[in-house]
Amino acid sequence: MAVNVNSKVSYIFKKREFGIFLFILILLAVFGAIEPRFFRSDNLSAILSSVGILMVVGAGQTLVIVTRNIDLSVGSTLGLAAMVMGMVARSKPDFPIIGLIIIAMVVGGICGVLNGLLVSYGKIPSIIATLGTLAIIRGAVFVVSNNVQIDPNDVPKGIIALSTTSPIGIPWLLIFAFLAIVLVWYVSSQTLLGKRVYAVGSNPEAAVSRGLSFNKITIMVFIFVGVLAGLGGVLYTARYATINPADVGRGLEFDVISAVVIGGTNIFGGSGTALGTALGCILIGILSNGLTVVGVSPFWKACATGFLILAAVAIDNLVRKKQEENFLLAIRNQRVVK
Amino acid sequence: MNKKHKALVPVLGMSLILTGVSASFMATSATAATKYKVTYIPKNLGNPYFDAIVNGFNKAAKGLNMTVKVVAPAQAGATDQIPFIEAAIQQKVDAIAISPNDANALCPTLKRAMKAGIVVLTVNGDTTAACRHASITPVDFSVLGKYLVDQTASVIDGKGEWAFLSATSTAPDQNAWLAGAKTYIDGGGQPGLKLVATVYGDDAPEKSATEAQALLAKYPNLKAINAPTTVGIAAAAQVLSTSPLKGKVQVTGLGTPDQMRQYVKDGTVKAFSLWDPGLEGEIAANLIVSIKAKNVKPKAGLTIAYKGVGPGTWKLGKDAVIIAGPPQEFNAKNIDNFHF
Amino acid sequence: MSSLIKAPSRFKVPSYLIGPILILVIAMIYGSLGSEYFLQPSSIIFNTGRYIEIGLLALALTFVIINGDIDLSVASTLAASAGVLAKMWAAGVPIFWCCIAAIFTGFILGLINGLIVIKLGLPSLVVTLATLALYRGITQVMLGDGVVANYPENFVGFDQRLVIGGNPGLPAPLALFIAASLIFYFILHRSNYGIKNIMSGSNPSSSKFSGIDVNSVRLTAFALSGTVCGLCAVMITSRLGSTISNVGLGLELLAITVVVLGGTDIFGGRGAISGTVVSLFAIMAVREALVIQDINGQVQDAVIGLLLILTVLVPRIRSYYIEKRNRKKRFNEAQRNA
Amino acid sequence: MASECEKRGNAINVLECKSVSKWYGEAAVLKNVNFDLAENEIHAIVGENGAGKSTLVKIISGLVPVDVGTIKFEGSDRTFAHIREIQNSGVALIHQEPRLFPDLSVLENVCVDYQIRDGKSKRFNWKKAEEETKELLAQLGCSFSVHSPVKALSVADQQMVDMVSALRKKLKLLIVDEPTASLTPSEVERLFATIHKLNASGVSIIFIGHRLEEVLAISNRITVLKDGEVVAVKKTSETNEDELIRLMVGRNIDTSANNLKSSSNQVSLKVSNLVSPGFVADVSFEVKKGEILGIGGLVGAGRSELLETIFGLRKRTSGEVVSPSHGSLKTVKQAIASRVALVPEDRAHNGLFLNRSITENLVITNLNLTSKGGKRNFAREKVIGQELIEKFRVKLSSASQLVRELSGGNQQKVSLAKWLKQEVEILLIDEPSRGVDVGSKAEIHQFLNASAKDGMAVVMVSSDMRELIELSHRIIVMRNGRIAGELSGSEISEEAVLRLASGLLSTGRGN
Repeated sequence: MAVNVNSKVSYIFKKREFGIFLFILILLAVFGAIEPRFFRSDNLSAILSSVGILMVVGAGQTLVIVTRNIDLSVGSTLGLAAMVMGMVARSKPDFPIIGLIIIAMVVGGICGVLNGLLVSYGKIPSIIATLGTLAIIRGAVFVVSNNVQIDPNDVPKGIIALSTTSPIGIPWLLIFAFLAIVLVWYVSSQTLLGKRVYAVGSNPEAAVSRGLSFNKITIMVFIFVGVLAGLGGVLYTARYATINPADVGRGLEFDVISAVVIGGTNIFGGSGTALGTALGCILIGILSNGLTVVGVSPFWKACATGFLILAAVAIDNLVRKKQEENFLLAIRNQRVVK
Repeated sequence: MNKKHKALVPVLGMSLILTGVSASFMATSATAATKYKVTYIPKNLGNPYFDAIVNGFNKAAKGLNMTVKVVAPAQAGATDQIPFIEAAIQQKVDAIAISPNDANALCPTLKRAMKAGIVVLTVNGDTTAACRHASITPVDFSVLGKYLVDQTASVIDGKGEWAFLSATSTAPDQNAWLAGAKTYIDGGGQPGLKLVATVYGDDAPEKSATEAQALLAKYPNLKAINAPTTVGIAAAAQVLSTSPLKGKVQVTGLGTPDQMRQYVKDGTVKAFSLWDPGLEGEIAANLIVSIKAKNVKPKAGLTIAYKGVGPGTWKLGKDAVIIAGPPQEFNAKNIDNFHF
Repeated sequence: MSSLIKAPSRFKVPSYLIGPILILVIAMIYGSLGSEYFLQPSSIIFNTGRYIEIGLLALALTFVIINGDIDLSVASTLAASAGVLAKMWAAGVPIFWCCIAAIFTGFILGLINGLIVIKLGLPSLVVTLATLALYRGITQVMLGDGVVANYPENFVGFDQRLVIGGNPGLPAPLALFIAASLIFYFILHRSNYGIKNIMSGSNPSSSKFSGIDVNSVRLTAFALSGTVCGLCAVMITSRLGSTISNVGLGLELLAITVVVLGGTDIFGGRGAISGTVVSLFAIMAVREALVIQDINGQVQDAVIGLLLILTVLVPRIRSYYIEKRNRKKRFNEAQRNA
Repeated sequence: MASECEKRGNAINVLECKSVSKWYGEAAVLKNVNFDLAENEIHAIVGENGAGKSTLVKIISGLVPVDVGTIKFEGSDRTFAHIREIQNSGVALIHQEPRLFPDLSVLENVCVDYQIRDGKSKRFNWKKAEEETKELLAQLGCSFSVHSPVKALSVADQQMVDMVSALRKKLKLLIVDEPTASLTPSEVERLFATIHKLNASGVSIIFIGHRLEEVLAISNRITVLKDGEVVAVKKTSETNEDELIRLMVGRNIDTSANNLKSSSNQVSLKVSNLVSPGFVADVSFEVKKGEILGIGGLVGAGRSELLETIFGLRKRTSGEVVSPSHGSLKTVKQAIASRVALVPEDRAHNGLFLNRSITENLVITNLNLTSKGGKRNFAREKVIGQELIEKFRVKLSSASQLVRELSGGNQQKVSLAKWLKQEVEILLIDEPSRGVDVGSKAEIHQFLNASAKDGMAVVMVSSDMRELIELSHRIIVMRNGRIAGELSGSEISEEAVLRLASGLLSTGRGN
């Protein structure tokens, strides 16, 4: 019996991301069939680079959502980090690239600390706290920048190069995205710390009574997503070169949360994987590029995107529910019908 | 005593924050010394293009005994400017200058402003003629469509496929230009060009870049992308500057020199255009004084003259529209002469 | 201490109203410092129209949120309803029937939200995040880059009409809002549906065990929310005299802010119409005061965000210190006795 | 440290609590409590709901901070120590609701709070942990996989996981808070065996329980709490059940059920061939007017699910539930209209609205009486609420108090009372006295008896063997979703029920 159940468990976990993966394959097939040039290498690499920023932030957001929280302020945080970094680069053109990256990540981390403190010690539901900081941090972008945007010639070449080159051929942007996903995968599946993050989301009361430092873990995941949003700010600058106080990172939270949710993370916490989020990001990237490539009218695009996201979530949910139901039923039936 | 007063601490803190915020972000407010109080409402803040218009306003205001206040919403939504118009009405300013985000939605509010004796000018974008006294457009909107087509033709030698990368599908100026371009093409203008698509980047760099990239993938013979929006042109140029198609596909359109300098120098962009947005501000400031002090009634056919401002004289067109000046093309040769 | 808690007052202000009322008062003072016209009846009248739409959305959202769900798609539902109105008007249908159709569209779209949430068992946050994009997309498909204007004179300018003439008069939107608040108050606090709504938000499982048809209560809340969106579409069209596809963009976050600031528990089960109403006027006063003081949009947003956090945080901090002081007092007492 | 302990010898106390007081808001839950625990002792704490038992052990285990007083563990002051510090010094608390993480696997649940000591490798050795966990599970006689997600386990198995989590650390003091409430007799036996084994290996134990026979069976010493105060500390050998009850309640109460065991022949409810996939398999029975039908069986046998299926809450694939006077009932709405009521086992999740007032909780099922045309009438709600409160003697400070603030017994009364304005003809009640103190329990029993006498048909699921046997006119025993057998009259005995429940037909106890 034990062996039987065991294999069923791994079956479920293996299949967890299967639904969304299948959906991506179908989309690729459809887009490719309509417009073979969709598969051109520069198009695919462009999809990946646009998805890279999403993945970096999404990796962090996954852990936040796993702990039953949500961070709506990631777009503003990304904006503030990019803006501060851009201003440093503008005033000191010789500032080392690595220093700029660290500055952006520190700024992001500070925003994360703020969110984390409000949610943990302040006991404010994260959706409210980060709805507030979404606006506050955006206000901060305006204040620090004095409403002046960073132009492409203010951005160091070294930063731009992050989106195009690296020692191993793949752009740094993608390497960062890959590392972020792998880091979250490693932490969540291999380390005790990761298990604690999931435990806090799975049953907060039990976590407290088992002596897990609830507040510390909450603050930690918010700092983590903040730092990654800061890194996202660097990548944003690398990719788009212009940092406009009003535009930078605006609305990113919707895309990130969509990606995480499409990737199968339970919005009520406790479960979710980095791989799922990565697939969710890729799905969003493919949709926004592919729909234009296959010639869907710009007016139909938003409609199609909304519908396909809904479809992806619904199908994934149905498949997963069925699997879980069957699994639980199998376990019960082992007892009931003997 | 302290029990009851402790509850007041947060209140006090809140009001302190409020006043602190207001103290540090209040725009230059009217003082008793000036004669004319003007509120200028750009589309939104942080846009270098509108900063240039503000600069023009301030430049002219110095000699006109005028204070110009600049306030704007966070986003360029259709109705987001309304509260600021209302506030200006309440403050009983002498004039409102506005770069409208919507051709119709602001009309009722602007009409009320006119009723209250406030001079209403639209700058860089227009509403229905009945809702303002006069409109100052940077260039002749009716010919800008043609201009954009011709500009595209000039960077790709008059032949090949091209696409528009517009801002939002609801922006009135963009739609006017697009319509003008279509009329020109339908009328046989630039027969060597083929407009294959019009896409919208929603004035967001991410979306604009994604759309630009998708155009490159879909149209292998694409020769040019024309983005008549500062956000769009920069995003498209950035995509191409890091793409193998750099130099093979041209980016042109409307952008500020500061933003585009990089791409002109690295060869991504041959040429693009804009005008002097500051001129619009200067004309607007002068016109307000004319209307207020000299009781000038703006109408078609009227000629106005301001010394030291751009070309110096303007003739008002249909619906009291003033066209500030011709577009200016920027290219590798002249770009370093411009800084805005 | 106890005298502070058990104040012998006949009329006690509910705790959730204290924050919004304080904000309202401070904003009034602050605004009137900025302009002598701020508190003039005429300026109040002209300003209410814009906020009433947010207020109505917030009232409907109060139902959905108390019920334990959320509807992020309200602004998009509004847009799609306005789109239907515009399209029918452009096709020559009499304006009255256009309005009816718009309200009906809202009802249907709300119903669709509810049905997806209930039938597929997906979290409402996820579903309405998708329909947020979907409904906006439908609007874009309907309206494209076009504008529908030229509505009849007697339809346009509803917000400027007075129900009771004179100075100060009662502007039509305000009258409508007062009527709507009373109706919503009655439904939520005085009707069987209202208590079922609150209870199923408080504990859906217990509600099922108590014979409440939780799903139909939820469905009703969504449909109600949609219907109100349709009504708001009519109002906004009348106020602006034109329709484009981005109408009402971003209103959902404002409406949610109003609801949360009014003390409604974001997780459901607690909340009051009075809170939403006072909070609407508080936010209106803050916005207007900031505008009259010439403060720009981003900073306005940041101030609202800050107030949102403070309204939740300050009572928490206060009760923490009261608790701490009590503990100290008891400890001292015990020491003395020992 | 160790030598110091040895010096003091056996007489020293592992744990000493001195004049511990605790307030929740304005209410004092513990007043000047002194409590000590000798080395290697099994010390039981008993008391009514709300007497402060759980609060006391929460303070000892560091879950809630103490307001006044000192706590010493192994001679060192732990009064304000952090929960982790206390747990690391070898204290573990096991609740009646297993404190587990449903999304994580058994292994992850066991290891999640494991501390990696400084100086050693930072990497957690999952292989080793798996071996250890498997071994501990085997010792407790558990057969499930360590990789199975906890949400797939039964309550009893989950409790074992909770136990293993505690055992993985070096245990010195184990606190078990009402561990047997949701366990069946054989599972209780397994648990007690484990406790004895631990005790034998030198672990001191604090045991909280409502079932006094269990308390008397397992403990060395008993502390009785009443209204937050210690009223007595007794050696187990020198006391008995009656004395304990008197101490707990402060008065003599009659705990015998006084069952007249009379019922009419009129059928109130007929269940035939009911099937709910995975839970209930082909169940048929009848219950008569004025009859109390007990349903026995192990937890997980499908008893609660059977009640829920009858009430229309669960999907059924076949079968029928018929009330002769009201016809066939399929939905909850029909069930309520046919004067059926269900009082669920898990009142916090299924029975009550903890964050709403007592009146609202009582009124929600009686809207048909209080409102007119969908419009609520607050005056009538108040009257009906007050009536029910008085009828059940619910102890409260005000009817607008939140139900959350009531003790378990009073909560159960509210959960039951909310139905009784509906002229209930058929009462389905699931574990009527789970987590309920002796006083409230007796009141509930008296109510059930009186109602049956007045003609109500009662279907009662209970794991409390004494309650089941004393109250029921007839007992059906479920096993694996089916009816394993029916007992009535003189056939009813603890042994018979157990035999049917565990599937041992006639051979007596074995295994």
